[in-house]
Amino acid sequence: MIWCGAGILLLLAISGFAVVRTQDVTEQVIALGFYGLLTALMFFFFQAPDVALSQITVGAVALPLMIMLALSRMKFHKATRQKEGEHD
Amino acid sequence: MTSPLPALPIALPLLGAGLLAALRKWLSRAAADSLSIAVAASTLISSLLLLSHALQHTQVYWFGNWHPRGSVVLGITFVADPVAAGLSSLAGLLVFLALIFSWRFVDSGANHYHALMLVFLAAMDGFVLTGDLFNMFVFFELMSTAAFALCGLKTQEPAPLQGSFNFAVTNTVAAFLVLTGIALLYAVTGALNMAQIGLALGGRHDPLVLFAFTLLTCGFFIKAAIAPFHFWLPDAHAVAPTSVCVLFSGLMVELGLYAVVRLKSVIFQQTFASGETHLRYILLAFGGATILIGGVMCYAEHHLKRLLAFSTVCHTGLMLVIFAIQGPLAIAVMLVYLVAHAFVKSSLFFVSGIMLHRLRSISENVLFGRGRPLRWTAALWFLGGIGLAAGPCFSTMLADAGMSSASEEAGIHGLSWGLSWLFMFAGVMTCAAVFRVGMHTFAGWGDAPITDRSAQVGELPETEAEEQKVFWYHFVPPLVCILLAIALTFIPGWQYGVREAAARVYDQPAYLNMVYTGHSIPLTAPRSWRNEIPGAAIRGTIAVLLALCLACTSVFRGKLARGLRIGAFLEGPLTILRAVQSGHPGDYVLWLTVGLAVFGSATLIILR
Amino acid sequence: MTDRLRLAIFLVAGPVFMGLYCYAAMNLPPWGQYRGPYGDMIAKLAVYERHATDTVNAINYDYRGFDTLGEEFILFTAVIGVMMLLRREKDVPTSPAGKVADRPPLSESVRAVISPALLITTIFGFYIGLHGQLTPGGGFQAGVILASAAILVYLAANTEAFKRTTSHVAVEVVEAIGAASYALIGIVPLLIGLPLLTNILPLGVTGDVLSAGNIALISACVGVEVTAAFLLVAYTYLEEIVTGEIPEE
Amino acid sequence: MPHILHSLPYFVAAWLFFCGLYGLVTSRHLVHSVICLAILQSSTYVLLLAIGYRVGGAAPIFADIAPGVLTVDPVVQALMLTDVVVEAVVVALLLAMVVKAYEKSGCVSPSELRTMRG
Repeated sequence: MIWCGAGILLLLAISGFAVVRTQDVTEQVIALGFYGLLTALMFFFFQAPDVALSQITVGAVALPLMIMLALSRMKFHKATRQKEGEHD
Repeated sequence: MTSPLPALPIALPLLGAGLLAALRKWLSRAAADSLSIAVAASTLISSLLLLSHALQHTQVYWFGNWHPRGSVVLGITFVADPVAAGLSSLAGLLVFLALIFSWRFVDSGANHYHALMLVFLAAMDGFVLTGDLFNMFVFFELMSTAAFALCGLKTQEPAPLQGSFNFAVTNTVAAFLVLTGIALLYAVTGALNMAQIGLALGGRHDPLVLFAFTLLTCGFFIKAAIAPFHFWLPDAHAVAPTSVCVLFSGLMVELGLYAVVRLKSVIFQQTFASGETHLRYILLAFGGATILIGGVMCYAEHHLKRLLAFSTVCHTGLMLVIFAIQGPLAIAVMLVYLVAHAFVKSSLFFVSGIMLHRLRSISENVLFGRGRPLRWTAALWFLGGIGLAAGPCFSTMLADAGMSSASEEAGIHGLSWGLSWLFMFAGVMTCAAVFRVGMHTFAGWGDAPITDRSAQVGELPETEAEEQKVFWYHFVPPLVCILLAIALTFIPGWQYGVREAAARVYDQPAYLNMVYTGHSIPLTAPRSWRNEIPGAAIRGTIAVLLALCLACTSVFRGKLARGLRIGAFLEGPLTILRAVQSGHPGDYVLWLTVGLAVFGSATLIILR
Repeated sequence: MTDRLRLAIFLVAGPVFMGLYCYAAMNLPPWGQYRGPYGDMIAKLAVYERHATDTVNAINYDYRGFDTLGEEFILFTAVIGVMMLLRREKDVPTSPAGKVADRPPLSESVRAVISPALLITTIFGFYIGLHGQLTPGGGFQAGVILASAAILVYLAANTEAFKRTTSHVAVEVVEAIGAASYALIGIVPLLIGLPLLTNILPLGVTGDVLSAGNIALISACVGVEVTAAFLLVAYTYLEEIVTGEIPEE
Repeated sequence: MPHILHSLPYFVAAWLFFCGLYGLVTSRHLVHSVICLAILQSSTYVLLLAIGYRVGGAAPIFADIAPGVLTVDPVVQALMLTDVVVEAVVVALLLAMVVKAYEKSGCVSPSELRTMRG
């Protein structure tokens, strides 16, 4: 049982590094979502259901979503600017 | 029946902030201004009432009525001793003055500004009053969040976003360092209340406790802008609106040091009982480096707010050096300096805000000779400069006097001279920079100012272009600050009161007793530094004169022989120091890591 | 500083810091041997004293409720900060950008799934919110879930509906009131001479939905605030895309 | 608990802290920096969770277990809940700064955004 927990921790350590090393931001957001889920799993496993629930909602859903929204706003801005440039 | 006073400095501004945010769309600018000023004023009054109670008897307040069971503390407590209540009053006063200054003046960011200022006030109050470590973290984070937002108020240009991004990244790392430190202490003591942690730790000084000390101290050093954690501060100050700069430099930065003082006294007092000398040298090294970097960079800057920001770096370094002496008297001296510096620096920032408003620029180069008609502004500016140099009559001078008494009391008389030199260096460099700007701007003397890259960041004026008038109430806040800085020297109760308050902070058993039983132990106030005051006044005068000379070697560099152009040389490229202040968040985090590694290894190796 | 130099210095200082961390951590009590006393004391007391079976929420909303008050205001402040940073500046005129990326392309089948998903999410959110004092959950989690429901609306490509739910000033007012009412609940006990945030409501029967005094009430305030806060953040980011207007250069 | 696992979660926490710092130092994209900060934050989750864990302890929710049963520490869980909120909040605020900076200057790289130096 405890080895299983240790496994989750090691997986977390590896995927944390992977998230940091990912250079492309869109890929990184997806990796972050996965990382958030893994953290939530760890919380469940170590008897912290309250935190797990908020981690699922925040870490795996709200946070990546927020970053996606920010990225899409930036993309939208760029696209519109380019379009305006073509008109002129 | 519990007196509600300790809760009010937090509850009132938070409620006010909620109200202001809810009514944002419907309130006119003037209404929002008046409402926020009213809330700040009532907060100030409740803080002052709390202070008057605390002077008699430290107020211990248990939220949710959860008193400790035996030695286990269940809830969160506020411990309003005179120092905490006094700092909360200072916060109230500065926010009140800043709001008066920004009356229909500074761009309010669609009326979001007022709610943020009130939250900032509540956070500072909570941070100083709390007796619970995790609660301190919560208020630290609340303070930071409000500060990040206030820093980015002027979104019209990219520079504010650079400044606030760097500020936010470094200070968020600071928050996590602090949280890690709290978690480590919780792991070994099973407590979050500072008194209980102090009790449980006893004299333990294994690597774990020392590392927790490193994390907490470095985390708060980041907020206090101690080198090499200081890089965010000039960037943040350069871009924040004037009234916000006042709060940053006047109090927020110093609260980082306050936290270190509090933690050292309550939690780690016994830990360092045997290693006090070693700790002293570590802190002196960091503080001394901060003074040198801050002082030199302050003189080398040509962007007014960055210049004042580096002077803040220099002076917080000085406060750390004073604290490093250790002992109740050193804490008293540090507090005297903290309060005096808060008033002097706030006044200078207010004046720079008036200059930005009237002259539409903040770069020394552009301002050259344009301030001739502004006589009142000039007078306040030069007075502020004298205050920085601890000139006679200013209460900064008292700290110089106290410092030699403190080092004598701590038994390090040999260091006393060195410390005096550091004090004078900090005063001369910052005062000279202020004088130089003053001579250039208000008198238009000498050659055109030298300039540098960051001074060319055209800070857009914070106010509407049409009305460049200033009203009398814009002069009230700087005038009040300068007058208070002078008046404190002559209020007889002030010096005694601070010494007694510092003794209460320093005495760990008395603090623990207070939290658990609510009874205070009578303490003897540390000895007076009255005999040292004449010497300090002389040194202050010399510092002001030296600063004047240094400023002149810059201003009149054309008329001087090459070898005498010291000021101009100091203003010059200074390639390495400027390259380090790169504006790159990665660099800042890098230096932060280096600082952590150095401080951590030094603490662990020397104190083991 | 070049990237390479920066990395080089970091690869010296960083491992030193990590080494210190690990060295210090070896002095911690071994993993899995929590020693108390704080947590054990509260685990023992919360059920009797507070009639709350979820001790985590008893700590969050009562024993250490003052922390949560600060936490709510952190959220409140950050939302103000986001709205302020991304506000439209007064004098800058906006131009309609046209239909650039107005609606994410979604197939009919996905849209068909989303309506029931929305219903389930909302019900789940309320359930989580109301049982905070008994089982895992509480206002915060509920708030995030309810706000995600609104994002689902956007995903269903119904931008008009999203605009109606979020752009309204009401959400902003509700958010501020949610935060302020937590402070107000805290202040009421002051009037009868008790400290801030003291529970003055009846505790009820342990295990009942309407038990545990003010925990449920505070949890509800938090829920309202969090829902509104996340909606505001989402809307602020989406404002340009939803309205299709961006400020001219 | 096997001996080699005694300090494992603490090492993982230290490693994640290091990873976060590493990411911040080497980052070439501001959004990337923000995500690294979130990783750095998660180090505190691991640490807090490990500190409050008790082998064989139940979750501290007495809805379905009898009072008096040995549980893991509820206090750290309450602290972590605060921590989660802080994380979300900081990310939201930092992202807003990044978005605004991009709209004003058109760049997302930390080395291009520098208008102030020296």
